Amino acid sequence: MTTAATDLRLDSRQAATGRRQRRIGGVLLAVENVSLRFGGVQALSGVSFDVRQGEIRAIIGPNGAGKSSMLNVINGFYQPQEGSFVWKGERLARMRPHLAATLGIARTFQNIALFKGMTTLDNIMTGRILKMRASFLEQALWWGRARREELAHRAFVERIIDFLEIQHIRHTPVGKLPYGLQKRVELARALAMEPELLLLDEPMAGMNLEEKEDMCRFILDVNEEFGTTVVLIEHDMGVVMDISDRVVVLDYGKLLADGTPDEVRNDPRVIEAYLGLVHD
Amino acid sequence: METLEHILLQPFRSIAETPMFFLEVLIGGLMSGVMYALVALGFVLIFKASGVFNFAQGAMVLFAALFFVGFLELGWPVWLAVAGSVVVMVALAFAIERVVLRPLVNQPPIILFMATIGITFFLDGFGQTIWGSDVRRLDVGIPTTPLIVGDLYINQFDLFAAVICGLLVTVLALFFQFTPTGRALRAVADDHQAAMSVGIPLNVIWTIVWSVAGLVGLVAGVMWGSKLGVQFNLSLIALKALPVLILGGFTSVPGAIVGGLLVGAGEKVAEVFWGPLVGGAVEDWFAYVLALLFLLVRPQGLFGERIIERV
Amino acid sequence: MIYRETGQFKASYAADQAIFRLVEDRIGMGAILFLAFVVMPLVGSQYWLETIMLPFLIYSLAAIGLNLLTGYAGQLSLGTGGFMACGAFSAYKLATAFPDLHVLLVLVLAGSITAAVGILFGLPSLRIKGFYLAVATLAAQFFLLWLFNRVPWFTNYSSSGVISAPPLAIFGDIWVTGFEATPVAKYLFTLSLVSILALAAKNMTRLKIGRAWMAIRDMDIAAEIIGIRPMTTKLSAFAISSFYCGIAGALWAFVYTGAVEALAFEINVSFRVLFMIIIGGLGTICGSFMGAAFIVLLPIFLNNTLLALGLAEAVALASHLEAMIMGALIIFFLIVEPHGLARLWQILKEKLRRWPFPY
Amino acid sequence: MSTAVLERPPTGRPVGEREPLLAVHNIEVVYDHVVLVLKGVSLEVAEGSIVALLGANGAGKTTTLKAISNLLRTERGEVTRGSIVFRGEDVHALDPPALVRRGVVQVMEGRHVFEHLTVEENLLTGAYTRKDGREAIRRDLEMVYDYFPRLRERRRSLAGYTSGGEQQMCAIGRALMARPKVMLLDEPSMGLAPQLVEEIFEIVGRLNRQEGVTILLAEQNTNVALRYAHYGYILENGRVVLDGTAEALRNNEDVKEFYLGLAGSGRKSFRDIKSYKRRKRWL
Amino acid sequence: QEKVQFIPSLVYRTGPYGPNGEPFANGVADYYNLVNERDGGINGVRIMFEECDTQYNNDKGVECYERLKNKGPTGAAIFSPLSTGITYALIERALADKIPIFSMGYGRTDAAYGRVFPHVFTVPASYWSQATSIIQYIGAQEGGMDKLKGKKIALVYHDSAYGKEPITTLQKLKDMFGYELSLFAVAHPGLEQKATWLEIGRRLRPNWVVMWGWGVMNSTAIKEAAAVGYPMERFIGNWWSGSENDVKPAGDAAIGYKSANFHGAGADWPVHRDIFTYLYDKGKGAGQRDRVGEVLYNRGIANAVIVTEAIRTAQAMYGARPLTGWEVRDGFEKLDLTAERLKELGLEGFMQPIKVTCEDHEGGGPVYIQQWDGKKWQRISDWIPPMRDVVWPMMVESATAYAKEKGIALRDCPQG
Ligand SMILES: Nc1ncnc2c1ncn2[C@@H]1O[C@H](COP(=O)(O)OP(=O)(O)OP(=O)(O)O)[C@@H](O)[C@H]1O
Ligand SMILES: Nc1ncnc2c1ncn2[C@@H]1O[C@H](COP(=O)(O)OP(=O)(O)OP(=O)(O)O)[C@@H](O)[C@H]1O
Ligand SMILES: [Mg+2]
Ligand SMILES: [Mg+2]
Repeated sequence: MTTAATDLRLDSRQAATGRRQRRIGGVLLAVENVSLRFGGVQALSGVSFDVRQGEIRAIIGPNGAGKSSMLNVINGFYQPQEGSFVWKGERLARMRPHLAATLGIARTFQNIALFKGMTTLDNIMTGRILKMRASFLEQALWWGRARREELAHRAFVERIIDFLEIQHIRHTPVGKLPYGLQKRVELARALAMEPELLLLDEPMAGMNLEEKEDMCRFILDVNEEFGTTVVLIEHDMGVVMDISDRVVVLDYGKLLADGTPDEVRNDPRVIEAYLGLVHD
Repeated sequence: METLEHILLQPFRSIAETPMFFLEVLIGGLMSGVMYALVALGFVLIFKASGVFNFAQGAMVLFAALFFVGFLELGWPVWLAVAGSVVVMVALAFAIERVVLRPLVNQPPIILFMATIGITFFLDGFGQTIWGSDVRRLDVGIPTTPLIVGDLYINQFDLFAAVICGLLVTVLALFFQFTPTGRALRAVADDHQAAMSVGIPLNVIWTIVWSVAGLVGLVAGVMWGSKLGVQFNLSLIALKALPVLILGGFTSVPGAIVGGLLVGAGEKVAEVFWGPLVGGAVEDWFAYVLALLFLLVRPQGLFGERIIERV
Repeated sequence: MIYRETGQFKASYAADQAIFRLVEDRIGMGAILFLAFVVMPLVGSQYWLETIMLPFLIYSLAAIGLNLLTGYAGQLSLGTGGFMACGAFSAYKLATAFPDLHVLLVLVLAGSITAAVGILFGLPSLRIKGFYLAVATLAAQFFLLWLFNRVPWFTNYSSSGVISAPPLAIFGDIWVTGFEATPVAKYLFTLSLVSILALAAKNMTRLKIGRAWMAIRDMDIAAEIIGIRPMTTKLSAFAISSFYCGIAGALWAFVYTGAVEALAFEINVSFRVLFMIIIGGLGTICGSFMGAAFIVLLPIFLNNTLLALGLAEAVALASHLEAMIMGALIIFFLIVEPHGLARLWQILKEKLRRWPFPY
Repeated sequence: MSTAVLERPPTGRPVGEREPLLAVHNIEVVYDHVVLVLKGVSLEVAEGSIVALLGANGAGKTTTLKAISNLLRTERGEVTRGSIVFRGEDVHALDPPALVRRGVVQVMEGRHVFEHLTVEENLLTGAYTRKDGREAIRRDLEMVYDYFPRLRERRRSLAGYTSGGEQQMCAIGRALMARPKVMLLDEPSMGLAPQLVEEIFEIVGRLNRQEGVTILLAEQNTNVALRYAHYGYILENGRVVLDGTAEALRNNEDVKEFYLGLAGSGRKSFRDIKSYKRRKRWL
Repeated sequence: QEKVQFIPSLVYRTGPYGPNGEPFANGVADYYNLVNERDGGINGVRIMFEECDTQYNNDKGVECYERLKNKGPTGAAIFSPLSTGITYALIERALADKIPIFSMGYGRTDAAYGRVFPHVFTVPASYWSQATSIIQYIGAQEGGMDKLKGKKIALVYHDSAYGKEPITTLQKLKDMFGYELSLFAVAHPGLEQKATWLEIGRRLRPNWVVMWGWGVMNSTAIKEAAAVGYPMERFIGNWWSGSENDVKPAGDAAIGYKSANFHGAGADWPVHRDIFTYLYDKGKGAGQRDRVGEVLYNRGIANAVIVTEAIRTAQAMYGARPLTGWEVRDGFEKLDLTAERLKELGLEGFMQPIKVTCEDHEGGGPVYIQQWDGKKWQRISDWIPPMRDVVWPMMVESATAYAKEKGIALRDCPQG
């Protein structure tokens, strides 16, 4: 590495941080006092935190801590026994999946949840469904709005495909793709919804370093270029500490810590419960 | 308004007026239900143990019964005929495992379901090629005269069937819950590939289950055969077993029994007391609609395994 | 390298979105249509047109209907027969109550009525899934047949419960139902209708609604989370599928047999159509045709071969053998290619594309 | 197992004329009759060693492991060329359960627990092939619970309802219950908390040392993998592009750059990576 | 070149009703073969017949029809669809193809009206006629038709086109004689009738039960009736509910059960002797020797006899050569099967004489009642002619309505 390049990177880092601080806005979503039980299992107990517009928010915690459950609560798949949400200042008692989608909350899943029988392109196009208006008849006849819409959305989706560099698998059924690519297609599908809030559940699990680096780049680009707010669950501390603005730590359903990466990293309770001795 | 009252109140009034008769219908229904359960049991076994929805169970009932009567007609003594039929059913299980299931490992359930429909065709054709399509009388000495208790008519034959069915269910339920093989069977139903990866030999497991299902089929075949005569129609009783199956839950052995009782009693009472108001023959769909309503409350049937939905 | 896409560049998304993306495919399709619309009516005997092509086409239509529901939207249904009966009986009621109604209108209305019924019986699918749903759809099958059999109003109080199609003309005196209809007229009428509906189905499946169906099929939870409403999606699948099945049933009663009783649509019909889509290939429109061809033609072919082999004396044996062979073939095809004939065809094309290289 | 193995630091390569426990000779794998995935992969696993199989997504790690455990056939894949030899026996024709009985057990990628069985029942199915009696199985169950205390807590819940990490533990525990000679581990660290990753590798290492289990490991987490493995192969696009002792690989410049992120001036921040790096390197 | 007349034979030897189709098909086959073997055909024109298995299934029936209709030198002479459903599906087609249909004791009842259905024959009796005969028998048992007033009669019927046929007639008679009629539909195939019989046997307790059943439904009904203690002597099946297949599976429970029939049971007629000598002794029989003479077997013979005699009549008009379907139709319309002719055929007393006219394709033949004694069917009544004055106007009315619906002009028939 040349020094020039290093300098450049440093510069860009400063620039990025500067921009970042300017762009992080008010609270986009606040989760208040959420409790979730499954029979005897207390998955979440009284968790509150907020997500600000434009930030990258990480959720970490040991396995089974309730991280995925938290995301499921946020997009309305699980109904918590207690708790409420504030979305852009508006209080919502209940969240439903469809409501979440219309509000602009998109997500990826821990165990890839792609539509296995469909091609990559079709999978990503499903992300646009909420934005399509054509009626049955128009679709059956491939006529009018159906045709116009399809082509317009296709153009949009192609941009995402370009962005994530998955052109070559456009027409491949996703079931046959290797794991890493599937994750990327899932991200593409979420992006196709043009979300305001993007929930990512372990987007980098099962990737090697290089691929993680790429994924990080994608996430940062999405965040910086489109201003999308990101909530991210990840077990790779390197990634979490490097790219997130604030970190929530959950432990057995309870909020253990909440703060900047540095605060969290040095919190003894977090070290004990989660980080352990991190080899770097 | 009047028709509404007619449909809603009239039957109850008539039940109240003839309580003994109602009891008779109820008992008769429960007994029929047991007979359905006998067939449903075969389905449950295979579903529980391999996740295969075995449409061929009805055909297996017919097939087993055909061989059993066939052997009897050859002049074999009963024990030999039983032994012979058992051998045939086990051989059938082997063949099905080897020819159909093994090549279809890890395929989606609907494919396996289709394959069992293929088996149905094959068995129907094969059994009748060998034994012809005549109606055959089967008499294994179960009394058919009604048992008269006080003013109640109870069918002795049905009573007998109920006992047999109860025994089978108990044995099978214990087997599934408490033996390693039972556990392995359930594991296979969940995930073929993972089961293989821990060393559960799918072939053996499947041969076992299909043999057991074949034997349950034999029992059902003998019972139904003595009731209806052994003939092609035996394979159609499978359709009567399906609502029992969903009501009880695909995966529950006791569910088959409870489902059977509910369906049997429900449809008989409905047919007798409500049937005449709408023209009769409601039995045909009543069980299905009943099952459907139950499912709306419990989508996995009464005793079925919880459907796991997670992301 | 006979069949390949190299060198065929798509200059626009529209071209890339076309149904047949390769010139070879378009030529093939053209040839098939030419054969079907021009050659067949010219050379086909009455036996071919009436007893092979008509049921084949009508079954194809029903298969497309079921495929939309089961293959695309993932809702396994065994109620096809019931829905077909619904189409047949509503068409009958419409055609007899309004004798001046045009035959196309009769069919479309019958289809729409069936669609409404389909929605009703689709409601449980919101909660019930998989084989549970399949068995639950049998409720539709049995209940509908019972209804048409039991309520004399549906058969205009015919003493036997049999309905027979009034003569209807497509234009002028070109009859398509009734005994004055010629086989060619019936055939071409059915063929055109089926072609149009198949095209419409293909369009739907590759656009928004089709994607929504497939999303629900592949992973309903994820679909819900990206904003697809399970209710509208599933019910629309039931509605459109029933629409197709309804029209198929009406054609069956009106154009093919001319007179039916409710029992003509018994459970075996449902199974048959299910066979078709599975043998043909779940989730493909052309597979529906292939499957229908297979299931309609195979028994006839088998029967004729067995007879030709001198088994004519033993009709029963021939029938039993037919059942056995049929069963064996179903299993055989499933083993060779669980994804159906359509996939087999695709693999063949794939091989052709790479030919002469093995991979 | 013999302590001899313990004392001599094992390598993937056999020392001298010693037969490797498991050897894969130049296999080719085709999916669906048309998709060629492995294009001649060879590797050897010496008894008592931990061998890591590294490589990017889609390189063919999982396929290699499945070829060995013969689970390929259920996915319409087949080995069209080459051979797989375990203890001198060609195992190509054996079915997976036969392999398990010989001691080759796979932990599949993506966990694959039996959702409708409880955690404990899951573990017990692992002992299906064992004939050494209830007592021994009980003991091993306790051992697994000692390794993974979290499983003990959740022993009565349906495995389908446990969290990702718990399922991973369950899958590994289940494989352990079969008392394997060779364990094929497919991405054991995926989705696990860092502490747990360490723990699991610790356990893997311990199994290897104490119980003498030979381990073939497909892993993305190169860092950890190379710390615990004795030998490694790097797969790219269906071919082995590099192999060597863990030591050698750790010091290889390319590996450092692309897998360990240690190029030049030590580890750099994820935030600072400005260029996309995906490319084919050795091909 | 040999002269042959092609007669297709739609049979069902398989499927849910196969057990019943089998003996019938054997009777038909044996009789045609007998005519060929013994007489060298009909006036020297050999019969070529081909079976096609419909499995009692409408689509298969249509396919069989289309496959066979053009076979032989002159096409199919006549079709016996052997299923009410198939008959309905073929009526229009056969008219277009100019082939007659002979539905003996099944099919569309009002098709007996020759002015609307020139090509359909339903001799010797239809379901409607049969229903009136059965009611007359019941009346006689009760001691006169006037005693029917207030009596309870239950009809248990197969829930299909076939089973529903007698309902209108029975209702009409109910209005005339004042009995109470209860209807019990049994869904195809009829495996489960417990509820029906509990209601009948334990609550309603009707004086008589009439059954329009088919296949497994019959034996099940008999068993269930016995299980609720309903007396067999008061249980009467129609002619499709009175074969050996219906009573044998029920065992001793069936003793005393009655049914209607329009031809003899047993193998004691000369024609059976011929069948044994010319066919079974030479190993050419279609079925098993000991099943010759079963009710359904004999019905097959009756069917074949009427067809051959119709062809014979047609040959008298057009010459002894292979005839087209429409020529056979013309002959059928002139068919006069007298007692003497029956005797010549070796069937004296086997069935009653049959005479067809242009207008009347049914003839209103009588039926008798038979009873199962555990081994054989015993004839226990005289021939009971139907109430033509009731049935015929109903048929004419119904057929005319059909003609109107379809826009068919009524054909003229010479009076007298
Ligand atoms: N069932 C299948 N049918 C067709 N192709 C497949 C199938 N399974 C895998 N492949 C293909 O084989 C190649 C290798 O896949 P494999 O799963 O072995 O990779 P991997 O190294 O394990 O990757 P990862 O790190 O993502 O798990 C991939 O390109 C994949 O698309
Ligand atoms: N649908 C459910 N039914 C029952 N229990 C559940 C359900 N979903 C989650 N749980 C339980 O809730 C707890 C939290 O699970 P969750 O999946 O949120 O963990 P996680 O933090 O995402 O862990 P991991 O990092 O392993 O993915 C676990 O103990 C799990 O077993
Ligand atoms: Mg999680
Ligand atoms: Mg892998």
